[in-house]
Amino acid sequence: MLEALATFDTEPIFLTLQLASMTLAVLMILGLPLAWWLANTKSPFRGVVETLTALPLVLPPSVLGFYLLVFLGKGSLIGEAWQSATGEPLVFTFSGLVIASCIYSLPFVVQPLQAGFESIDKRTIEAALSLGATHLRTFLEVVLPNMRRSLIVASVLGFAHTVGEFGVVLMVGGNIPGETQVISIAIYEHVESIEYEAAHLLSMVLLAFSFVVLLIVYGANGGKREALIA
Amino acid sequence: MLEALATFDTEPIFLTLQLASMTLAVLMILGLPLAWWLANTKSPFRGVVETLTALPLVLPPSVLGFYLLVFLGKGSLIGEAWQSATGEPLVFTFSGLVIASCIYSLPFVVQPLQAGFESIDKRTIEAALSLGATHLRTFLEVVLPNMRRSLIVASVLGFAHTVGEFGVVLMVGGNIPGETQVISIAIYEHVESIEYEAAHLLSMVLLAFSFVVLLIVYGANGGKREALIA
Amino acid sequence: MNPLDVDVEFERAAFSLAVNAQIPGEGITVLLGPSGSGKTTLMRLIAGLENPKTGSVSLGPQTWFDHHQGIDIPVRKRKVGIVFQDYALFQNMTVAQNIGFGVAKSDRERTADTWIERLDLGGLADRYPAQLSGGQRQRVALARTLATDPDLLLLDEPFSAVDAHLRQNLRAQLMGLVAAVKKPAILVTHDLDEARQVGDWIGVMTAGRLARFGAAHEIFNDPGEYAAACVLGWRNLLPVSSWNAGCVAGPWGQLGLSGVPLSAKWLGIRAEHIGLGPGLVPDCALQAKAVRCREMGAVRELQCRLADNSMLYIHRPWNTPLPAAGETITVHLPAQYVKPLGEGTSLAGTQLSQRASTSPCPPLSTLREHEAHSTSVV
Amino acid sequence: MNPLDVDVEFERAAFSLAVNAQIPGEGITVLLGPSGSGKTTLMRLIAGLENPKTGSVSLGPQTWFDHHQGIDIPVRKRKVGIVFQDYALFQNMTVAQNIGFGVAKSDRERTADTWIERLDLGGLADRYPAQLSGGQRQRVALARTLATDPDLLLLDEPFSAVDAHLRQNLRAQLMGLVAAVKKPAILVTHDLDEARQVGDWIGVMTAGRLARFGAAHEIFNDPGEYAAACVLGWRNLLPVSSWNAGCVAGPWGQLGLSGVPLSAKWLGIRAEHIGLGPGLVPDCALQAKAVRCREMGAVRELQCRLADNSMLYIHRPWNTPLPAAGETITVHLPAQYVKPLGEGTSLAGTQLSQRASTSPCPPLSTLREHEAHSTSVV
Repeated sequence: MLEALATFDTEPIFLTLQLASMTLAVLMILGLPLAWWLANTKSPFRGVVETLTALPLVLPPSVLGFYLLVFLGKGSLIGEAWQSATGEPLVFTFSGLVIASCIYSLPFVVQPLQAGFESIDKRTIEAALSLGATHLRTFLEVVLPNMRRSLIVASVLGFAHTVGEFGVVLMVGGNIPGETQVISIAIYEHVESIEYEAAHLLSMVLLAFSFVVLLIVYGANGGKREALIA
Repeated sequence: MLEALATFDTEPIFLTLQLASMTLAVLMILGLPLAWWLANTKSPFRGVVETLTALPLVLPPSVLGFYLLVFLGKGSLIGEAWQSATGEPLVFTFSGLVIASCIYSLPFVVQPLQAGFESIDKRTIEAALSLGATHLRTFLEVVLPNMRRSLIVASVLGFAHTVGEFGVVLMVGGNIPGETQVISIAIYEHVESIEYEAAHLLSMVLLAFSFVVLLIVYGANGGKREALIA
Repeated sequence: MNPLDVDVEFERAAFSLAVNAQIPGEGITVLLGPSGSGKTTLMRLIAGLENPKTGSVSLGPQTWFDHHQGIDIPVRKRKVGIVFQDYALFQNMTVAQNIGFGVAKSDRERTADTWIERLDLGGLADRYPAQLSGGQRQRVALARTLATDPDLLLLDEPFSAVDAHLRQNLRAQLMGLVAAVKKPAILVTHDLDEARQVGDWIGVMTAGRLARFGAAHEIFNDPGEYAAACVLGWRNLLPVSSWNAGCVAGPWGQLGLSGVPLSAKWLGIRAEHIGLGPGLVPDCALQAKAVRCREMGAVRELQCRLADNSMLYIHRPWNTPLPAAGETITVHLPAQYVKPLGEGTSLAGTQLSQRASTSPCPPLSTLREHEAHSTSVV
Repeated sequence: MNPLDVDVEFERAAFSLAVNAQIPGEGITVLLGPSGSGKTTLMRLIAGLENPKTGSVSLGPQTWFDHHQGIDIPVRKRKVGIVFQDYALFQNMTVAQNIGFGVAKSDRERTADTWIERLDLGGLADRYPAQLSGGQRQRVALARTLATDPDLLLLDEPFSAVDAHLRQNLRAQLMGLVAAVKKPAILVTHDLDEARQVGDWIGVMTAGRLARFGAAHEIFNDPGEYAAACVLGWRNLLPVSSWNAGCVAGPWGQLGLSGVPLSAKWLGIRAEHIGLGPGLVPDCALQAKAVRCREMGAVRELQCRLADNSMLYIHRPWNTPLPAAGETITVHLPAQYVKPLGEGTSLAGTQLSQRASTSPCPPLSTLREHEAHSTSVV
């Protein structure tokens, strides 16, 4: 164990944190308006959009990974456009990982936010509007502060789910140290190479992290514990 | 594509369905009393048990897989006991896969059931008891029929999550055709071997399956769509 | 003092509403009706929280909604103040922040202070809604609304979440405030006592229709139609089946009344207006059998049965002796208190009088013959 | 006809309850009190849905709970019938299945049919609760409970979810049913009118305490203590600050009453018991100023101010002329209707009389001197 500690490679940890942070940032920017729309629309497309948003929840990572390879890989429209614009491909790169993670973790951010928006008493919004507030002010001062719990749950689950991601990363990102080798891949690599002590060390880090995540989520619930899945 | 269809190997599909069915059966037997206890207990251990139950939700599959290898593998207490009792090891076998799947999918069954139990109006239970019904009769005739939606969501998510499982299976089960090679592993194998058409075919099967799953879940919601998470 | 003109039609799922009324520009208008009658929907249509299918809403010279002209001012520009049934306070803000929410930033602190004082909320400025009692929340909701100086105040069952013995004081406070700000207020309730206590004007809603609207004393004394009478707590409602030459009859017997319109389907009389006497007056009296007596505080209720076994309720002051159960009594229904009631149409304003003829009413059998005739006339 | 003996203490979080009462074995006992006073908790303790900290509960010879003997019969063996506030119907069962749930399988169908008929639910047997109106649900809940033939009926605000104009009929139906099954019933409510209409016995709950218990007419005429008087709707409550030689005084003036106990903190009188007259009777009258008059249907309320600006409410029949606002009037408080009230202790049963002495009461200044003395005597 001590030996493993000496040669401990911190690169996968930093890479993972970087990936999870960027993914969460993108998902929050996309997720807030999407969740708001889902919570309030009466559009007939709502059902379809909701199903698409929930799809990564039940779709196996290898299927998702495969389709991402097909649609982002060499020869694909998006992949080629990206390569000619940036000079590097989308698959087996960090940028590709971010896109894959965003799709993979989408429901874990959008669904808590949607539940949060839906839990806001419509009358408080009506009250704010009737007191002359604009829609923006109502959103910022009345809606968001009253769904703090949902914001925390969405952030923590979105981040944690990206950190724990394995199948999609393995297929779309591969296992390139410093570029796409995140913690979960590193653990797999260590186990395959029978480097059990290094695997142990990294696993401990992730296990501790997962515990903290759950503590935060249940803490945000304010004593009133609720199921995360329903 | 047609070529792939001709050589299409249906074994992974049947193996997956077998695994998911067995896992769901085990999880329902364990999950119903556990969820009931979580929904009704005032025990101080409730928080700890709830956190442990939720852990697979945020724990990366590779960490889970690694610890399962450690605790079920050769040289471990459980692994050795199992081997001396049945004559075969727990890792890289179907039995090991079932245990791994049960742990991995636990929160997807327990949490909807717990939410279902918690949504039952306590007064209807009190009413049934005051009318002279036993606890068993109250549970069977009043509690279960009024949480049909939760039962459906728990079954469908538990089944689908096992079908989609990849990382844990790869680490604990390996890739043995007819024994541990489930669909998601087969897809990965096909992609790695650049057999894109076979991968495509299997992915289509799983994609269609996932769609149907979501339709059932949203259908069970009876028009009142709700987020699955949070 | 601008009156509110409302002329709206609204439909949703199995519910439809059509109301046309001019609500006076001063005093408290109470919308009274059973749950599901559309009171709250009408309030939301006025506020702009629901969209009418067609029609118009205007407060004096300001047009808020007009289907034909395509005008639809959003709620935040209508200058209506709404107090919701469950108050809808902002849980994340203190009492002072709630009250100041609708006020311009520069005035916020001063205005909040003023209203905190006016509604006896001193010392609670820094509390959060969750830390307040029901009555305090109610006052914060009222202060938050009044602080924006609205042109029209809408109150949706504002006292329903407050304990009964607190309501009296809160109602009196509300009346004082509305009188002080000199703006019209519409209050929605299903509580008859509340309507009686605070209403200057009463609108009776039934099944999406404004069955009756007018000054409070007028409405309480003359419901005009059957459904309104039920809502207004009239319990003595006698069905009319036939009439002739100043005599009205039903299964309960007959009364010598003239002036009953042909479209009258029921006769109503308030419990306190029925007289009790020993002798049988032939024209405006019925024979009944006393069943039981009930103490109701300031009044005492005598329940008796008419000829067709239907009940008649009579109220007398608490210290008046009443006949014993089983006794046969004569109940007098004075013509000026008997009100004809239509079904779906209001007969308000009809004055009945005791018929002039001194000959007794023809026997019921004779009346029945006329029934077909009078029905065909209708 | 077994009486229910309750002697329980209960604690949870910030709430504690201690009640000791014998509830008669026949008729309807109403538990009246504001929300949070412990009415529902007491009912749940009796049913066995909550566990008392200590004490005992027994119905006649059956002991349901006894802390010292370690007896705790579970709710399903207590033979209590509970009607919950929101009815708690089984949503997955039809009306007939709901009603038959508590009946032995062999009798189920027949019993359900009987109760469907008795509660006018004919034609609804195959409907689900979601397809019923509020009043129908209420009747199903009642039928489901009565079908098990309970020894004791517990009703938790059974009419609160029903429209006001339906309540009258449902209450009358309930009274008829309870009388027919000849079993005791306990009804929890915060509605004074309901207590008056259905209560044979009244228990007044305040802050976890049974402040007063007895026959309905007795309780309504003599609340005994201040908190109970508030719950019972007594609005004229005069604080007592000093007394001497048959004279009782407060900031509002003084009255010549003898028999006032030393522990009396308040004097109460019902609005309809106050007399109005022109001349000043020195001993049992006060001077007041008429403020406003309010129509309340069968009665008319005169609001007037006493010397200390506190309000006095007087009820008169609807057709009695009342003094105009601003007029100075004399209000008579007849000794037999003035009730001394304790604080935390009940003074029920005290009869006051007009003091015998013909000399007028001493001036207030003299009385004040005696205050210290009489307090020290207490």
